[in-house]
Amino acid sequence: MSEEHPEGTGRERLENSTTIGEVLEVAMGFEATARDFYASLAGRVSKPLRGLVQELAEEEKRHYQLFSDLRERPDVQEKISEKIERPANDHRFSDYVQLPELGDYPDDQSILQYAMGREHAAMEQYGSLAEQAPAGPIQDLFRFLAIEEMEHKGELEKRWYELVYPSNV
Amino acid sequence: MRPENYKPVQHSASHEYELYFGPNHPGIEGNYALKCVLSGDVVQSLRADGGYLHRGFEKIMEERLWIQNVALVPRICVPDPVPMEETYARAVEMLGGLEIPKRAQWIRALMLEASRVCAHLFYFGGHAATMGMYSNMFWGVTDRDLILDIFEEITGARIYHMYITPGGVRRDLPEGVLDRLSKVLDYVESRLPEFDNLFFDNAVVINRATGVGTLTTEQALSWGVTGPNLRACGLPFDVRRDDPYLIYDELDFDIPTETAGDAWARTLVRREELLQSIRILRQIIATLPKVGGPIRCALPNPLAWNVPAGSVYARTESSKGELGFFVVSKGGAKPWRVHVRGPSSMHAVHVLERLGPGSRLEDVAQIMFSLDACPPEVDR
Amino acid sequence: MNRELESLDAVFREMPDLKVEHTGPRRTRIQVEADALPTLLELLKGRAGYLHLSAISCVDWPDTEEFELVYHLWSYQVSNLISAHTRIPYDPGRYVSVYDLHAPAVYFERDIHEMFGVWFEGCPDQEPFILTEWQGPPPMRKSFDTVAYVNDTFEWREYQPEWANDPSGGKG
Amino acid sequence: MSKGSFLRPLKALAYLGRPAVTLPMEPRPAAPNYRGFHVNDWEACIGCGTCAQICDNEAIDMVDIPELKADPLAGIKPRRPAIDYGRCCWCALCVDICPTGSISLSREYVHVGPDLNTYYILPDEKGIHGLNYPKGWSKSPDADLLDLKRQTMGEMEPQERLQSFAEMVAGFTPEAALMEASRCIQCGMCHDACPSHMHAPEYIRALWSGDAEEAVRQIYRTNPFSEVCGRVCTRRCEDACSLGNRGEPIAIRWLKRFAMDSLNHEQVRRIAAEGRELAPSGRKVAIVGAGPAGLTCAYDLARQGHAVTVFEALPHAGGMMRYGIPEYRLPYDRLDDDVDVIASLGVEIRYKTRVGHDISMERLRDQFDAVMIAIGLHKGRSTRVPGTNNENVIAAIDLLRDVTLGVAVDVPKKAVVIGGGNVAMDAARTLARLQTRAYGAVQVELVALEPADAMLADADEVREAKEEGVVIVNSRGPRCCIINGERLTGLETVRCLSIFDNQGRFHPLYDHEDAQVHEGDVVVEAIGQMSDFSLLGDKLTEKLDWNGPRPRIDQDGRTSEPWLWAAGDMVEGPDVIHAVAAGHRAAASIHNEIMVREKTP
Repeated sequence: MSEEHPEGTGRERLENSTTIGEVLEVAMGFEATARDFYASLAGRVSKPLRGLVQELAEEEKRHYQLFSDLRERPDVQEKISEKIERPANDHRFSDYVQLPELGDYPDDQSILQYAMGREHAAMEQYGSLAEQAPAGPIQDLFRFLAIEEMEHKGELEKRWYELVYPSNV
Repeated sequence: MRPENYKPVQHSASHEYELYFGPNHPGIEGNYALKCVLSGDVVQSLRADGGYLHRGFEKIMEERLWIQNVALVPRICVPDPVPMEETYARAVEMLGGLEIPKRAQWIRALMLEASRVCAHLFYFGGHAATMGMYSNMFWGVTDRDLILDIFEEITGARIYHMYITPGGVRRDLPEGVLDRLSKVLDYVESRLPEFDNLFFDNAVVINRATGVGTLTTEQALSWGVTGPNLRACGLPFDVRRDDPYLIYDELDFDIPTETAGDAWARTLVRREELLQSIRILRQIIATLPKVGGPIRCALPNPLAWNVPAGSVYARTESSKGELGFFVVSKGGAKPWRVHVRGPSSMHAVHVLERLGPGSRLEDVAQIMFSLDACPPEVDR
Repeated sequence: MNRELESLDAVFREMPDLKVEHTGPRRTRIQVEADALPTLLELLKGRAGYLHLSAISCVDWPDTEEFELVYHLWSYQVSNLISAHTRIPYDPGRYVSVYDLHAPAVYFERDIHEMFGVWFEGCPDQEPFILTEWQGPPPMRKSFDTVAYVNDTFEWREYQPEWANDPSGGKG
Repeated sequence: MSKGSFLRPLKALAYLGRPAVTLPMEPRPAAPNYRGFHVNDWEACIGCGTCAQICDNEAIDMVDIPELKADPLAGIKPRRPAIDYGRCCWCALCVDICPTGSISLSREYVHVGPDLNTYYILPDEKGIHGLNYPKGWSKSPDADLLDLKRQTMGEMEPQERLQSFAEMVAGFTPEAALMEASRCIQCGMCHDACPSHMHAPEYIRALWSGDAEEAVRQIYRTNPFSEVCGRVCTRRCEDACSLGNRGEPIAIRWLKRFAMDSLNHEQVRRIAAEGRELAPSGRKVAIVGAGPAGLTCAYDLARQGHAVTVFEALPHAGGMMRYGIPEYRLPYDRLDDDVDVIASLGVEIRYKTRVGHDISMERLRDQFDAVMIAIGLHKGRSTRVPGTNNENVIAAIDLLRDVTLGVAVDVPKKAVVIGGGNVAMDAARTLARLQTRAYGAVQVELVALEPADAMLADADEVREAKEEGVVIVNSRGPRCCIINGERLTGLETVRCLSIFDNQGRFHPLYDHEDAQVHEGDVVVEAIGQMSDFSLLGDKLTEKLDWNGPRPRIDQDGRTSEPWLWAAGDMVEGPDVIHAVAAGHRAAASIHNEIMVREKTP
């Protein structure tokens, strides 16, 4: 699984990044990779699943856009501290869901699980980078990114539940 | 009949003339009239003319759910509405085999006797008024109001209580109401000497009422007279004693009688009955706190209440005589037939038409009133 | 008391076709053929002390096109109420008056004549009492539809209350 | 007798010296129980109109309030009572019968004015003049006019239930049914809440008047699965029932069952055929799936004279009603009766015919005027926590289907069920019966994410499961299956602290420190189900518009393909009565469509 994760290979680059701009750029790279991955997956899955995959690609695209916007903005530091002052809770509901092998014919549940796994891994990675980084803007940024990914994961969990449990009568 | 529709009979010249007496005569509480044929001031013949207050109760009751008629029945008789509620409820209970809880029976008896006190106070006042003596009427009506206050506390309404329902009553007694009723009874009792001064021991009144509208015992029996009017002829018949209902057989009371059978005797019987009712109420006040339990038995949903098929005749001793409800059910959600045998309709029409001839015009109102005719109930 | 009850039994023995049922405390229901009812009333009055005619009730039974007449008689001596039920057909809708036996009958018969249209032979007074200006059919008959009459005869009041413009009263 | 005195009356002259009676100008305070003008708490009022029904004088009108929201599922109508004081007699029956207790009479009793319009009021809690007078006559529990208690029904003792799959509830006795039916106030909330808008007030009233045949006739107006729905319906009607506001709702479902039980099968068949179109329309419709949606659609279309063929993959009809619902809740012969009524109208059901395998969708399209698919949700979802790929982790729906089909099931001595809904209860209670039969003892643990007071399953189901020895462990989320070598030995769960976020969306919070192991040879997952759309084939799948994992349909059940309709669980989620409703909608739409089209040769 880890080979597939673009974050794995980028860790070194992130560790060595010294400016907010650099970190954001690397993060944007991850999002772009994910976006492209979902885009190519969309072509392979059947039509009922395609919507889901396309939405995931859209979300990665939005994340990419968010980071890209942040990089351009002069008040970036403010935005970041705003976020980390009220960190969200990791509910960790999906932590026990296995990371599936996405074969040729993944089902909707697998795709979502895979996506949740990705977000989880990214969240963990940014979290541990924040631990390592000296206090300061870079550490704040890593925390910010970890929270962003955690929130995204939470969103996916809700979708997962709505997919898997709705018929629970 | 509407006055404008009244076509006087064209008489050949004679000593007789016809007088349309009422409906707005001050001596007549209500809306029916008497058509009197007079010779001089002596009544030759007399016809009761009803209809002003006809509201078609018996017909309407066939169109209403069993429970809805609870709201309708008290309106049949304005001055004494409680017996109407009681008798209708009891008829439905007899048809449906409903058990009235003990507490409800005592409360209903309390309501009935308090209503009798009200009605009799009203009666003294009204009887006096037919002689042009209004102080007594004001007193009677004022004192009656104190009991209406008690009714208001118990039932939320002063006149039409709509309180007795098949199976029991609609609300339990409010805290402390028995004490307040007790005080009102003390007061009413203390007022009786003043009524005596003005009315019962008044030589003018006695002279005026004695020998007026006299019924013999035989007439009373054969004309279907009931209630205090029958007891004023010396016959001690009372539905409460002879055909007892609720808890009347557990109560200690006398059945006052007079023998003269005239208007004065009828008033005296009622004075004594008022005291008997107060005596009954005191027993109820003493007993009710010891009678617990529900105030109504379980009823079916009133919107889907089929009363078993059958027919019953329920009777109550109202302040004016025997009240009967003949109720027929076809097993449906509404009564198939309700016949109200009103206590005063017999007196106000049948008896009065026979009693009136021979009396003087000035006594007509008094005779009518002394029979305690209740025009709304005559008209139904 | 016992003597009176025996005499009631004697009445029943004399009229074997009666259907007698004790329906409750002090209540007896008797089903009697229309032609036998006057005899029954006479025997009840003369032999068993049922002096008091409490009421005569009429019930309309359109299914069988009959009127049911119910005579409620009370005995002051034995404290019992007999309801004697009999039925007469709509057509001709006539019955005999029991006025000569029980004078109060005139009041009830007059009422039944007015409200149901039954004619009582021998009743001295069947003038209208309440419906002196009524042209319609006897209104207590089941075939007379009160609601339809009201709808045909009267206007319904239309209200234009202020709240009709804004029923929510700002609460919505 | 006293002759009286001429002088004593003069004593009354003393009154001249007494102070006159004076009364204040303002109204005297009314008694605490007074029956004055109405007040009505709009928050509590549900607009049921029972006050207007009981009103002696037709003094109460229900006025539509456009600003209020209708909530049929909660039993709330957007209307409130208006009182005509030209007619009101202050009997207060409206107060005593009000199902919610919202309406009362106040202690305010004076209203004077020349404008008659002011005598017609729409009362709120502030009263006729907005003066907030205290309440007078209001609801009193000892004189309620509504019977808030439901009739009881016989049911088997738990030990007896466990011995077999026999139906456990006895059904109402005629007396109990009559009493229960008599409780109904005919407000119609049930009708509005029912997905199929069953005429419950009408059939309840018919039962009350002793006319079971009329009741069945009313039932068949909207539901050909009344034997089924009389037993296992999710009964939105009872949730909406006005009597539920302060008491127990009418047992509408059991009354339906009573009506159906009262008639013999022939009578039901006759009633179902009443009013049917006898002349064939010449149109043919194919329906895929003999479940409630498909067969309801078939029923309606057959009644309209169309030739209907139903294709069913399994050996019997009923779909999830047969293969998902255990027989102790729904005896299959009753389901057979419902199916037989439908078949008796000329509906042909081809069993063991798997569309997509034995016959293609394209063939159906070409051979019929219209095609409707209602294939249900027959594949179980998995939590996919580690270990769920073990062969002893099974889906509840597979277990239930195997039991119905009579496939030999390896009965585990100890089982763990994941899920808190009715399917989980079905699985747990089925296992309990199998265990009783095989080992004489029940060892089933059921872990639910929800706390005990928020279980998804019916309270009755939960109670009955507990009575049968199922141990229900609430607020537990699965962490992993415990595999010892190859062997499954149990399930590990953690405490679930909360399930939903503050927007009401699913977002459970776990306490990882609070772990627990539930021993079991088998873990049954009963969380959710999905459809198997492989029957559509690649081309049709690609052609159809989709709404997430389900084919997109319009409000009548029509897909983006003009010849194809879809209905039932596969598009709406699992529920028999919703499926019935969807079947009706699809049938109406199909009928309208094919009648204007040329016949397919």
